[in-house]
Amino acid sequence: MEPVIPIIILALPLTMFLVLGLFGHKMKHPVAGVLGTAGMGVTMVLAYITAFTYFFSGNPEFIDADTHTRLQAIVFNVDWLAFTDSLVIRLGFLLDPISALLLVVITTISFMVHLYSNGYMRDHHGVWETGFQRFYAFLSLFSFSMLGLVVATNIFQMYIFWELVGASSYLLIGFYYTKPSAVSASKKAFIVTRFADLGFLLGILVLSFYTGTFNFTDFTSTEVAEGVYRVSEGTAEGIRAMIQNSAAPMFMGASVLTWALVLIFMGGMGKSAMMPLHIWLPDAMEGPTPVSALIHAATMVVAGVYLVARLFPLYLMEEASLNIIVVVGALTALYAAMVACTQIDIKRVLAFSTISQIAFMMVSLGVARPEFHHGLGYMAGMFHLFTHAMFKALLFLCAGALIHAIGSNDYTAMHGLRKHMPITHITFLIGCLAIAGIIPFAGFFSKDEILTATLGHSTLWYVWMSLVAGLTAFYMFRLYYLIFWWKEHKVPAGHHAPHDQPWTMTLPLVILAVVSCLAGFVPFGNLVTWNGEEMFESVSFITNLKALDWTVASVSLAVAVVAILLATVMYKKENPLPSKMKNALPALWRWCHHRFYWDELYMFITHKIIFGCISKPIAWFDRHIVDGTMDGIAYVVQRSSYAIRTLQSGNIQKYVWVYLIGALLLGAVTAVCLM
Amino acid sequence: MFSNILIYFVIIPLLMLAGFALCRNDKQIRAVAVTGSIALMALSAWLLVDYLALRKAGETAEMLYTGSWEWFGPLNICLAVGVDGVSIAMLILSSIIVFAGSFASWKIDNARHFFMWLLLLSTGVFGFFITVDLFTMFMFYEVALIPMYLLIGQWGTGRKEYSAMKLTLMLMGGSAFLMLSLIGIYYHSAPEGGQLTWNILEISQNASISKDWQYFLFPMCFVGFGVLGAMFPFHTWSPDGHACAPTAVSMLHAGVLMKLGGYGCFRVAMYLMPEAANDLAWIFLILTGVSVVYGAFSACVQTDLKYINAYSSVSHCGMVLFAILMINTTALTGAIMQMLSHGLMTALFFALIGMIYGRTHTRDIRLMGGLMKIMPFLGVGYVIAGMASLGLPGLSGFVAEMTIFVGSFEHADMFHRTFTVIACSSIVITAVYILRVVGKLLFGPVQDEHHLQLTDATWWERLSVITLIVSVAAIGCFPNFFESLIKFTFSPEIFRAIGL
Amino acid sequence: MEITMLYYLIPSLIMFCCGVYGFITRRNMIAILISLELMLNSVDINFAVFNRFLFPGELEGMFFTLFAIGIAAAETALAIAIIINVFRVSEKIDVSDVTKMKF
Amino acid sequence: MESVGSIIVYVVIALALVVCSVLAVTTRKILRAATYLLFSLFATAALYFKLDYEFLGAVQIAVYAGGIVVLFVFSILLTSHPGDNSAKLASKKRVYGLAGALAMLAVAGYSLVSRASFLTATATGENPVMEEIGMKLMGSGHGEYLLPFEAISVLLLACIIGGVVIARKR
Repeated sequence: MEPVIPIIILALPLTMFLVLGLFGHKMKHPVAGVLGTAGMGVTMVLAYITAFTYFFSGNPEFIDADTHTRLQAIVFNVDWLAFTDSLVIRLGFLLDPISALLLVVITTISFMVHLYSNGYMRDHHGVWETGFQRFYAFLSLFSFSMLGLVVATNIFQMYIFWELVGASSYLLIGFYYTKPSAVSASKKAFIVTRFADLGFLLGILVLSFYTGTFNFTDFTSTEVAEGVYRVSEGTAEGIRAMIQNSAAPMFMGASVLTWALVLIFMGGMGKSAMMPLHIWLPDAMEGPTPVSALIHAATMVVAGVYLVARLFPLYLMEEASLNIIVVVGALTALYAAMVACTQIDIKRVLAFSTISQIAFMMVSLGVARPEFHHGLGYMAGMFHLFTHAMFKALLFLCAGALIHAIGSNDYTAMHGLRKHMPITHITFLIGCLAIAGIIPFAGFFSKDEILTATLGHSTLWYVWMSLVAGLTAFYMFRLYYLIFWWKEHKVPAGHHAPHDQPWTMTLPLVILAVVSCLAGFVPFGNLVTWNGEEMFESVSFITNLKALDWTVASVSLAVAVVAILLATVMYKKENPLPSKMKNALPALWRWCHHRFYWDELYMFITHKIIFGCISKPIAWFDRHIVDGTMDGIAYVVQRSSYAIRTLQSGNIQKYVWVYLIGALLLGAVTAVCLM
Repeated sequence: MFSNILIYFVIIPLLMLAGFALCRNDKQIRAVAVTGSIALMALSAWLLVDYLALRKAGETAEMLYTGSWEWFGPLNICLAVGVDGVSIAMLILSSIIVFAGSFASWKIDNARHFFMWLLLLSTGVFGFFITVDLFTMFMFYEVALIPMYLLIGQWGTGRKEYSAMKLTLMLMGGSAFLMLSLIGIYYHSAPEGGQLTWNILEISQNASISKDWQYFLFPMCFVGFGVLGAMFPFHTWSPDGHACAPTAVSMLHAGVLMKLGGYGCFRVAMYLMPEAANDLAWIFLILTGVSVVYGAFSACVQTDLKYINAYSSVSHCGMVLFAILMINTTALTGAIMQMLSHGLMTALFFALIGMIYGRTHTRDIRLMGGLMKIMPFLGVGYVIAGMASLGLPGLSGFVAEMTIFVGSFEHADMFHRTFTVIACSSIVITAVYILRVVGKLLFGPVQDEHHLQLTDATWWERLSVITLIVSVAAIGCFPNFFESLIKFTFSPEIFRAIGL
Repeated sequence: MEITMLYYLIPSLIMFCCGVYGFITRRNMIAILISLELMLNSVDINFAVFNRFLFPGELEGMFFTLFAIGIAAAETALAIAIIINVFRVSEKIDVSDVTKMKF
Repeated sequence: MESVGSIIVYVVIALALVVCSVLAVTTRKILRAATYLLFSLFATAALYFKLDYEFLGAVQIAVYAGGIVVLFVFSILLTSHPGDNSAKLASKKRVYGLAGALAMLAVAGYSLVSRASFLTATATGENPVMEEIGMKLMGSGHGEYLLPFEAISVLLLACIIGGVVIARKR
């Protein structure tokens, strides 16, 4: 493939960032908005072209026609920084099923958000938000970084863009920088993910030290032609053997490869908000809602999943690391779902739902084994990533529309909006159905595949995850009813009745709703698998339906329907049931409502321990002990010179005395010696 | 003598000094300062181009543009010059910072004397980087140190006399150690009966310092330079000194002068006494490893902008020495990159702090807030400097730190690993204190209503800041160019003695 | 009896010791100066004596004495000027009182 | 063998020298101290004459006795009231001073006397001719003293100016 289009895909958002960042403040608001949106639109089209070429052109670069295996193609790869001859950071463009998939996801959502923001970032009177141009610049920066991340050809390139998405997320969360809560949220997000990145970095260092390379293709694939690679378990086994034959293959009872993989996964945990590094994501909702939709629901937060998927053949080599992923994912999924049931702020409900859904993907990757249906879990995880991106972005954008109309994040200020905002109502409902896993919406298929894969691995986790799926349906419909039903909407005196938003905001909702309805039918098994091999002989519109494991599907459908019914009973009309529930289980409710006190724990660790017990004492030590020693030396010198200077009294007669005595002694000594 | 391009790095500042003496008003002084610093920039740029061309043409000598002119025969002291990639990198850094510093002190009081001392300081700095004669090097080193006392004592703020005294005395204490070790090196510079020399290249060629003497001289030399490189526990001059120094002096001091320490550690201590360096590195690795984290933690709770930055310098300069002590090509390259990167970004920080302080008349972050709204240019500059400091890709800090980490990781034993991990963990702590100060200073609501009247940067301040930002970004975006410039220097000879 | 060198040197030595005694014990600055002159003078004698007895053909000792006398004159003049100045300021010429310029 | 006259002259001069010196530092009246100094300077001059250094003796009388002592007397008159006795010395201080001086006398005297045998040379040579002194003062060759001469003259000039500056009324 010619590298022109890929280069433009990366360069265009970067150019937009530079142009809007440097000259944006001189532009008129609509110009900046249109420019940013158009730039992203072009990028989206180019990304579609690239992805379609990859999946459907049948080009031998991209697919091995004989074995029906999709290949990895390095479109270009430029040396950026050479540490040693073999350890070289390159900036390149790796095209394979998952990167092509992510290209589509990112550009689509990003374009929707760009479009949507034209409406969102001004108030009801059409007055533009301050920093509107800056907002678009940051969005472009984020898009650039995220695209760079997914097409990375080596792990260090990924780390570079990993950091860049972190920074752009920081800038966007803190977009309303005069608001202290936004500032502290952005700070928290950056520092928590930074801490995770430390693990990622160490993982990279360990891995690269033992293998002498950063390239993904060297870890997981074999070269079949120049620049074209094929995923192979053999290469990963070679890596494992290389580490086992090295001087120190074990460290503290686990193999070095496990350490490296777990450390790298730690980076993923940070970005993907897995417990216990999840605390930044709910706070990140302080950012503008389109940002939450783009970064904190659809794209950046799945980077961790993407990272694990990217190194999946290596993870396969170490059972322990996959088990860790499953455990972390399953715990996080349940935790986040429970917390989501009790939140008041609608964005926070969605944030916890995001955490829970990403945990689904993690579990799915963790349970994937090549022996079971060609690594069904891997495919399911990626599938869920795709569908989730669509319906979660939809939900967030709906939430944005609601917040924009009401001016508050709390559902207590909403209630009964279904008549006032019909489009938002319908699209939100579609989103809820999709995430709850109701056939035929997108979430049903992907979640069902995940549950099938989990069942194939272990029954315990299957039951666990089904429970979480039920909870998901419950809290989503709780939210839905509390926003759109519960009781009649009361318009505060002096306010307009809330209404649907301008087309720039409703159009993305409709598009995403349509996609959420249809995305489930995409024959993913033929597009994205762990080793590129196609799952099905032939595909049609109902391939996914035919491939369903109907036992699992019917169970999960039943669970979802029961959960939705429960939510309907409890929340459709104003009734005392919810508060009764709350009073029946006060401790559970309190813990969930306070998110199991994780934030308090972190506050304690950072403020009391890091600041109070480390930084302050160190600063004191520095001022008083280290510097005190220096000042003390100076003081001693000064005091002793004061003491000595009395000898130099200026009294000439004393001097003569001393001189005389000296001379006499000298004379006496001479005399004695001569005698 | 005057046919050697390197000499002009000393001559131009001296000419500028003469020029200042002749100037009649501030306008002319600024004109001289700008002309001179542009000339220095042009010279270093030209040197870079020419150097690369020579290397491309197949020059393999360790140092290029060598020349030697004796000025004190009985002790064989020469003005010996010569540069390699490392020195050129340092020369470029110095000229950029002198340029930016001139603009940053556009409206200083008593400009004539200020600039004269500043340029005397720069003469010392440039002289230090071009010479390969230990004694001349030491002389230039002292020339660079002394003006600092007057510059801080005269144009400083706060407890300036105390700080100036402390800074000068501590650095002088360091140079006492240094002088001792340099003389020691001189008397072992040649095999029995040979002509003694101060010339670094000849000394390294002779390799005649016995191991016992190396054990004695290396720690002294390393500590001597380490004091200037803010090595724990000899760093306390840095917070006080920087806090009281005027803007351009802080820039030059943190940006360039502290690099003299790192450069000296590399060029003299490691280069001439590699065996001792290899054996004794662990002692200093502990100290520098500690200072990386220690400086970062200290910075977390400071409330004075300059103290924060000074402690961050302790952390970052600790990283330089830490990497030097790793003794392998990658880590050494990283060390030099870190010197470049830290020089530029800390100069940027100090420039911005000076500009903010010039407006708000306070450096206490508790008394400021929401400045981004009031002075967006300075705010954005500060954020960029902060991002460079915490190692955002695309800016210089990332490149340098990653090179250091990868290089340090090449040592597989437990000791090195432990300290590498400790050093790595500083990236988190750095993020903590940088974001803390950015959040308090620039974001949030405006703390003091008087600040609402303040203005954004003037054109000369903008120029100064933009120069530095562009340099930081250039290193961050095209690291391979700089790394290859530096890397060639670490020819196998350095590692010959220690069998690496 | 021969009058040898010793006979000249002994009185000169006594004179010198008187000077030392005076210098140490007196508190009046002028008295100290007088003691100083005594010491100087005794040294002058020694120069002349050594010249005459040991190197009769040369004139070095004599010239040294000559110049010493000149310098003594200069020194005295200056010292007295200072003493008078001190007196003007403090009305005293006691050495133990003049401590203002210490340190 | 010296003539008796010569011995008598010597004894007188030596006695005068010693006695006047002792008195100069022991008297409590400062003006008397100056007078005793004058006499001891005269005795010194006489010693120079005895050694056949006539020019030196003349200079001694003219500069020391004539110039310096007059300066002393002037300054004494300026700075003290007639009839003032200087305070009686603390006996401790006097004893210490005496001990020091005597110790010195003992050490130096012992070393002189114990080596008396080396110091047996007798006075020879002639009174230098005035012309020779003049030539030597003005010459610049070996054993000639133009440079010190000029230096002294500059020194004296500096002294004059210094004296004036220091003592002048403000």
